[in-house]
Amino acid sequence: MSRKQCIAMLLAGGQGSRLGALTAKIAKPAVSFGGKYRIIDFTLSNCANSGIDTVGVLTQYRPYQLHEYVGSGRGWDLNEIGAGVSILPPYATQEGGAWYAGTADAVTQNLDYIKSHHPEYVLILSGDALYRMDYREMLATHITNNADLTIAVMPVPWEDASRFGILTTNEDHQVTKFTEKPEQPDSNLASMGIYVFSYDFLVNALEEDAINQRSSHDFGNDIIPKALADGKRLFVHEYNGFWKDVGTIASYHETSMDLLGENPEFDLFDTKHPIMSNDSTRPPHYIGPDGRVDDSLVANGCKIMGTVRHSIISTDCVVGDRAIVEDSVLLPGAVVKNGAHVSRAILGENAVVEEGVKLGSVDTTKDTAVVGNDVVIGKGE
Amino acid sequence: MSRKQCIAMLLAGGQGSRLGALTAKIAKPAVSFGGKYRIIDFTLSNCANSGIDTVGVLTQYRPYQLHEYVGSGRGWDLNEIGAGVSILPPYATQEGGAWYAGTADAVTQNLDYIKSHHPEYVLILSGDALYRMDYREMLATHITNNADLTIAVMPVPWEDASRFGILTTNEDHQVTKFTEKPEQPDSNLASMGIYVFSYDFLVNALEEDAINQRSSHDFGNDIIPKALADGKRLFVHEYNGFWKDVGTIASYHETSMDLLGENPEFDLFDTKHPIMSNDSTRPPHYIGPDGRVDDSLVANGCKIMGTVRHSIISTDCVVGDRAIVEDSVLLPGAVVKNGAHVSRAILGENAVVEEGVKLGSVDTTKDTAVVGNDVVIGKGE
Amino acid sequence: MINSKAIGYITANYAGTEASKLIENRPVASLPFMGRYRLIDFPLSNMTNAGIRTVGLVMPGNWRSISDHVGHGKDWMLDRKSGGLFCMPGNPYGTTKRGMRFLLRDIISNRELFERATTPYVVMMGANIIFNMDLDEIIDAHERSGVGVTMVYVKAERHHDDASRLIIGDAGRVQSIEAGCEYGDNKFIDCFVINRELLLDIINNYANADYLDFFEAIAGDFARIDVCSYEYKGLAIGIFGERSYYQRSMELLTPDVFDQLFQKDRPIRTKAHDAAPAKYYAGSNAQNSFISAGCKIYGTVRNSILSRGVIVESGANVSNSIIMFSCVIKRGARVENAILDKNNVIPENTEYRGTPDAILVMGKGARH
Amino acid sequence: MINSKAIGYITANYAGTEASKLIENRPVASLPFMGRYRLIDFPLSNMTNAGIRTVGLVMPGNWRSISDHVGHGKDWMLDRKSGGLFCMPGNPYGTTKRGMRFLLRDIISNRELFERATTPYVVMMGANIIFNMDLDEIIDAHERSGVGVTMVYVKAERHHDDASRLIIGDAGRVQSIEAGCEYGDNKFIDCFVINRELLLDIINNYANADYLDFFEAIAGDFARIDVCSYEYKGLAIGIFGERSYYQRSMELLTPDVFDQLFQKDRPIRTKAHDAAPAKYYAGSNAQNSFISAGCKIYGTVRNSILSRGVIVESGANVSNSIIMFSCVIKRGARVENAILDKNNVIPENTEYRGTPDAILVMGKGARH
Repeated sequence: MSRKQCIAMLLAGGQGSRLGALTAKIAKPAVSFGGKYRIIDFTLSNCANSGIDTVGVLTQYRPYQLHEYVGSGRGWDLNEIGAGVSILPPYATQEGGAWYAGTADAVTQNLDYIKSHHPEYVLILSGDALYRMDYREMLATHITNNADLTIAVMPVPWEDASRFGILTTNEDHQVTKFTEKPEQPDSNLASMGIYVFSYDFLVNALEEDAINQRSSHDFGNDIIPKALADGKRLFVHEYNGFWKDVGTIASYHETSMDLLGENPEFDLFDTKHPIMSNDSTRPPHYIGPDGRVDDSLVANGCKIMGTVRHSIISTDCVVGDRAIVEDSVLLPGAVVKNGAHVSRAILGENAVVEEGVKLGSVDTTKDTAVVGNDVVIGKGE
Repeated sequence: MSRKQCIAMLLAGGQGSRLGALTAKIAKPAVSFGGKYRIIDFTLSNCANSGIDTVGVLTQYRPYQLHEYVGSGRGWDLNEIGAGVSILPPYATQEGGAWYAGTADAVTQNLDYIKSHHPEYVLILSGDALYRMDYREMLATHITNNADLTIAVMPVPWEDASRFGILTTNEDHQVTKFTEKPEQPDSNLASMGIYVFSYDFLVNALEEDAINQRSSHDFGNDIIPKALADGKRLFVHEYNGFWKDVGTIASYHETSMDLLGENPEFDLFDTKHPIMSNDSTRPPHYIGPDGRVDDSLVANGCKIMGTVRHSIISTDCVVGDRAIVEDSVLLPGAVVKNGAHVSRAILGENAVVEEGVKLGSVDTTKDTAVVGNDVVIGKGE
Repeated sequence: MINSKAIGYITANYAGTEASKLIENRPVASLPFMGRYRLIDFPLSNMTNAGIRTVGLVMPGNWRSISDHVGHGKDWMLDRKSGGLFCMPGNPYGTTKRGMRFLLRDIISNRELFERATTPYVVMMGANIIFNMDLDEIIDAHERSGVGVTMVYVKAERHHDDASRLIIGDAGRVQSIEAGCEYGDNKFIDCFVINRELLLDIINNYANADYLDFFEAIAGDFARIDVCSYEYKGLAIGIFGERSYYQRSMELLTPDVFDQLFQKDRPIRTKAHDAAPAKYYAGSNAQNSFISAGCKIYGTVRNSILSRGVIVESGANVSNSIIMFSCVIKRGARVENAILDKNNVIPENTEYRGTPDAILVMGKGARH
Repeated sequence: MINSKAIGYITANYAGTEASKLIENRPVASLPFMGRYRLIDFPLSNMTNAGIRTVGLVMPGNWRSISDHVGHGKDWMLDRKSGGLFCMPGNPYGTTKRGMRFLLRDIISNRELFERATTPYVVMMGANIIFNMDLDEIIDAHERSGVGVTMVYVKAERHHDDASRLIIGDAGRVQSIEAGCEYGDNKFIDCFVINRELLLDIINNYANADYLDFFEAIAGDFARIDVCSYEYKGLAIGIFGERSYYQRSMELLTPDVFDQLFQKDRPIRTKAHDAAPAKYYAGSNAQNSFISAGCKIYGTVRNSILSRGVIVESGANVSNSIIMFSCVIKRGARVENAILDKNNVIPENTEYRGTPDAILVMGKGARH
């Protein structure tokens, strides 16, 4: 094989515990989002739309649905012979098994995979945000700067900067300082956790980090500070598009609602950078004689007999007669029975709200109501 | 989905340490065998030829090549939507990660997978032997006997019986006793490690075993003795065809040689039960003007300029001018350079024997020579 | 489990008896249906759901739309090393004669499919009468009865020129087949099971009559061949032209009827697309309609079926219509009792209206 | 990485100028070649290896063998959601005129392929001249030069009726194209790169001349269109009939020549089959030959090419021959200077011999 220019390593092993009931039985990247997608779709689509044909997906926490969903990568045109998507779970060797201890460790344990493709550059991604990026542009930045490591950053409001990992740069966009959650930020460029490494530097950095017993084996905590201290060439690539984390219940709900409205910042209908998925082939949804849908997304396979307002109704949901769903997200297969009323709630996959039950509140000072997958909410609850 | 009749769980996690250098970097089921196959091909082909469309492959030890090779299962027509092959590595939950502690534990940890298919019967297989079996016949035996558990057995010579797990039965083929390596065997029916379980019994047995702290969580050591003690309906299914383990260097070599000759007991050319594989598309092999091949198998992509006798030459091997290969197995990509002489040896993938080197001996009292993957044998060695 | 009893054979080269803009450039088998399907999806899915993994598909001369949609059969689990989908050339002009769906010449010229098979039976189907049937039941009934051919029929619910009726005698034996159906007749639904060896015998013995339909050719030999019948009690929808296409589609606008055809445990499979969920904007108003992924609804939709990517702008009004892929109903336009083939754009404030008895049909528009 | 500069267009409907049993029932593009390949594998693999993931394949009227082999393009990574393989109807009678490989009518009737694309270039190829080329280099050269069309040629190594020669002027500009080649001429290898917008212009402006070959149609406009040339220094093998098929195959019996066509870093991809490794029995004797998986060799083979599943029984002798899929050379039989199409059985102790100047050809046998 001729040398590959760039492969991607997608960190998909985290539990996503801040998503609460939604990740009790399923890894965060496999959580449903946007009516017919799963969170990992957005990153995999970015890879496909950037012409990257080799993606290692590092899994650890409850990966079964994720493995099934990603499958051979065909959903994202990532099923190339000798390339495409590879699922990379932790594994045992002669020395026994080792779980992934940190983001850098996960990649270290799969250095053989990276070496087998022998790319010039390695793109490190995580699968838990909603954004569209052409990684080729970031790669071009990296190559132009002759960098060892390029970090994607986005400007955040100065008042929020102390919640992020902040990169300080000189006028050539070279990184001079990296501070995790600075109290007195001197820059508002926040790391997006997206890195391009030159191959040789990555291999050396990871091999050194692996034998450093004081390291937590994390890219942000260990690899970047060490690289800066060693005088390596670190640059930023500034991104100014839409980017939102979906890692908490609040951000999940808010980012979902962002998809609605006349001209959403993140438009699922944009065909220039299509969001691909491992689609099911369910029939069109049916809206009944008394159905009423307003300012909402409705996926295939649904049956809408009642009223839906400002909500996302995923594949195969049912909204019964006289039921009302508002400001809510129904995950695939959720059922709101006749006369029930669901407000500002997230219903997990195949969750059921029984007849006449009232769930959630339009009061935005209260927490979003969350119902776990397969949970039935009856009158008593 | 309507209820599935039978799914298979294929235990492919073992290290296979008795295969020495051949499994240093690769799981046993992924080891090359028979010129163009890998060991797991035989079991997966049995599944496909038995009409089983759902196979969970439990992996643990260095699974990368195995995962890549099995892929979506397409090589064995096991890529059904909502079924097909699923790779099931160990995983982490909220309680942390757990490696597979024994054969039964591996299945226990994937009970969710089994339950999601809700089959009537579960077939437990291991992926380290060469045999052709229509599992439908075994399933029919199980159903006819209204059994809880059916164990495939084969008659072994009485003098060898003390090396096996031996099942004693009554005239109805019901199991009355199970003895691991009995000193005084009262039966010559050896367990092949192939089981059909009724679904409810399997789930109960595994859930009970999981909380038994004295259990080693192994089907042979724990589940079967307990089931017998509990008075469950255990039956045998007798198999009388070709069956050979390939788990040691000696048995690997011997079983390989069994494929040669005029009428081998295990015929790779049998098209009634074809052996399928995830084939590469390499050109036909070339045999040179002075090439000479006798009583051998030669796969695609090879170049044979010298002499090959009573050997197996796998995909993309090279045998140089005046080189001699006899009574040997060359794994994919192995190279025997000009004038070298290889006898009774196994050369790992991409191993190289340098010009003029003599390796191995026809003396059958000596051990088979083994060269690990990617190892180069020069003059000095 | 994979079905080891039968392979399948589907004829997709029926070209219709009446002219229509809808089938000018495509065979009836690739007509879009219920928003995201094509008629050919139904016979293929019936086969797939019965575990049949070897299917011969007889292609018309204008095969392009079927080829684009079906590909190599992956969406029906027919992209396989052993067996799988075999696209086979059929009579390039298709079959246009009433009742003619199994041209003997097509069967004979593709005999290799039947010769290579090892199963005892072959299930043969057209693509114009659609249903969601447990084929295993039919195969089992055929096997139990020990006959040569089992023809599946329903009790006809209406007059039907294009279908055939079965005259059935004792013990369900078919005595003859006649053209046309009236209410209550035994309407053949272009689906039968035949013993494979018998089929090979017929191929050998009736080659001189290869211009005939299979059942015309063997008409004199029903008793010898032992042709039996099986009544199917479910929904079977015959689509042979514009009028039946429209009426049958509209009848499916009742969830109870729709659910007979689209069952979760026997899904109708089709080619997957990457379309976003349908989006309803503030002020939209849709009722009693099927609306596909990728639609954008600003205006009003009533009693209609919208395919992927249809846009109904604000103030536009669509009623009692079938709107195919990527049509745009511009601001203030009105579409009623109409079928719009794909890619049509209805300009602002214009009307395109038929009547219930005279549906307006607009052929394919230009890609926009 | 996926190629974002070009899509591909391959014509597979060249039907040959001379009659041959080998192409009675198949187009030249699906001729078996070097044991396990078909000619169509080469243009497809060249595209695949350059990262091209959208390819239009123009099918002949007798498309069955290509469809069975190519399927939906999975083996060439062309089974995709976005882009992928598009099988398109071509002139059903194929092109039989010398030098005619890019019939303008086929290009025009499949213009949608070019209209939908977003890449700046289109790579167009026939299926009769095969090579293993880094197409990226050609595309880059085309891009750097800024011309409208770049035609790829080699220095002809022999007289060649069926190929075209390029008359090249200053700065590599093509002045004209003439029929036939002699040693040393600039032989066009049916491969060119064209700007997609230019191609769409030509489609619009030359519709009246659609019965012509693309290059015939634009012959008067080479200067305006800016038609440039690129010399390919590697091996290009033209196969237009029985004789060239046999001779070019035999020339590949030298590993150095063979290795130019079959390179590990740019593999020729083809449909995968489940055949066991070739088996040699005690006493077999094969030399200077290519032998495919699934063969069983008991007898003698010299200077020959054997496809999958060929059996050479003991005492049988095959020399200087091409033996296709599933042939059996029975005990004591002798085959020399011959081409056996698939499924032939040569009976015991018979001879089937041609001479180097008059190769014997046996058409397809019956399945056995």
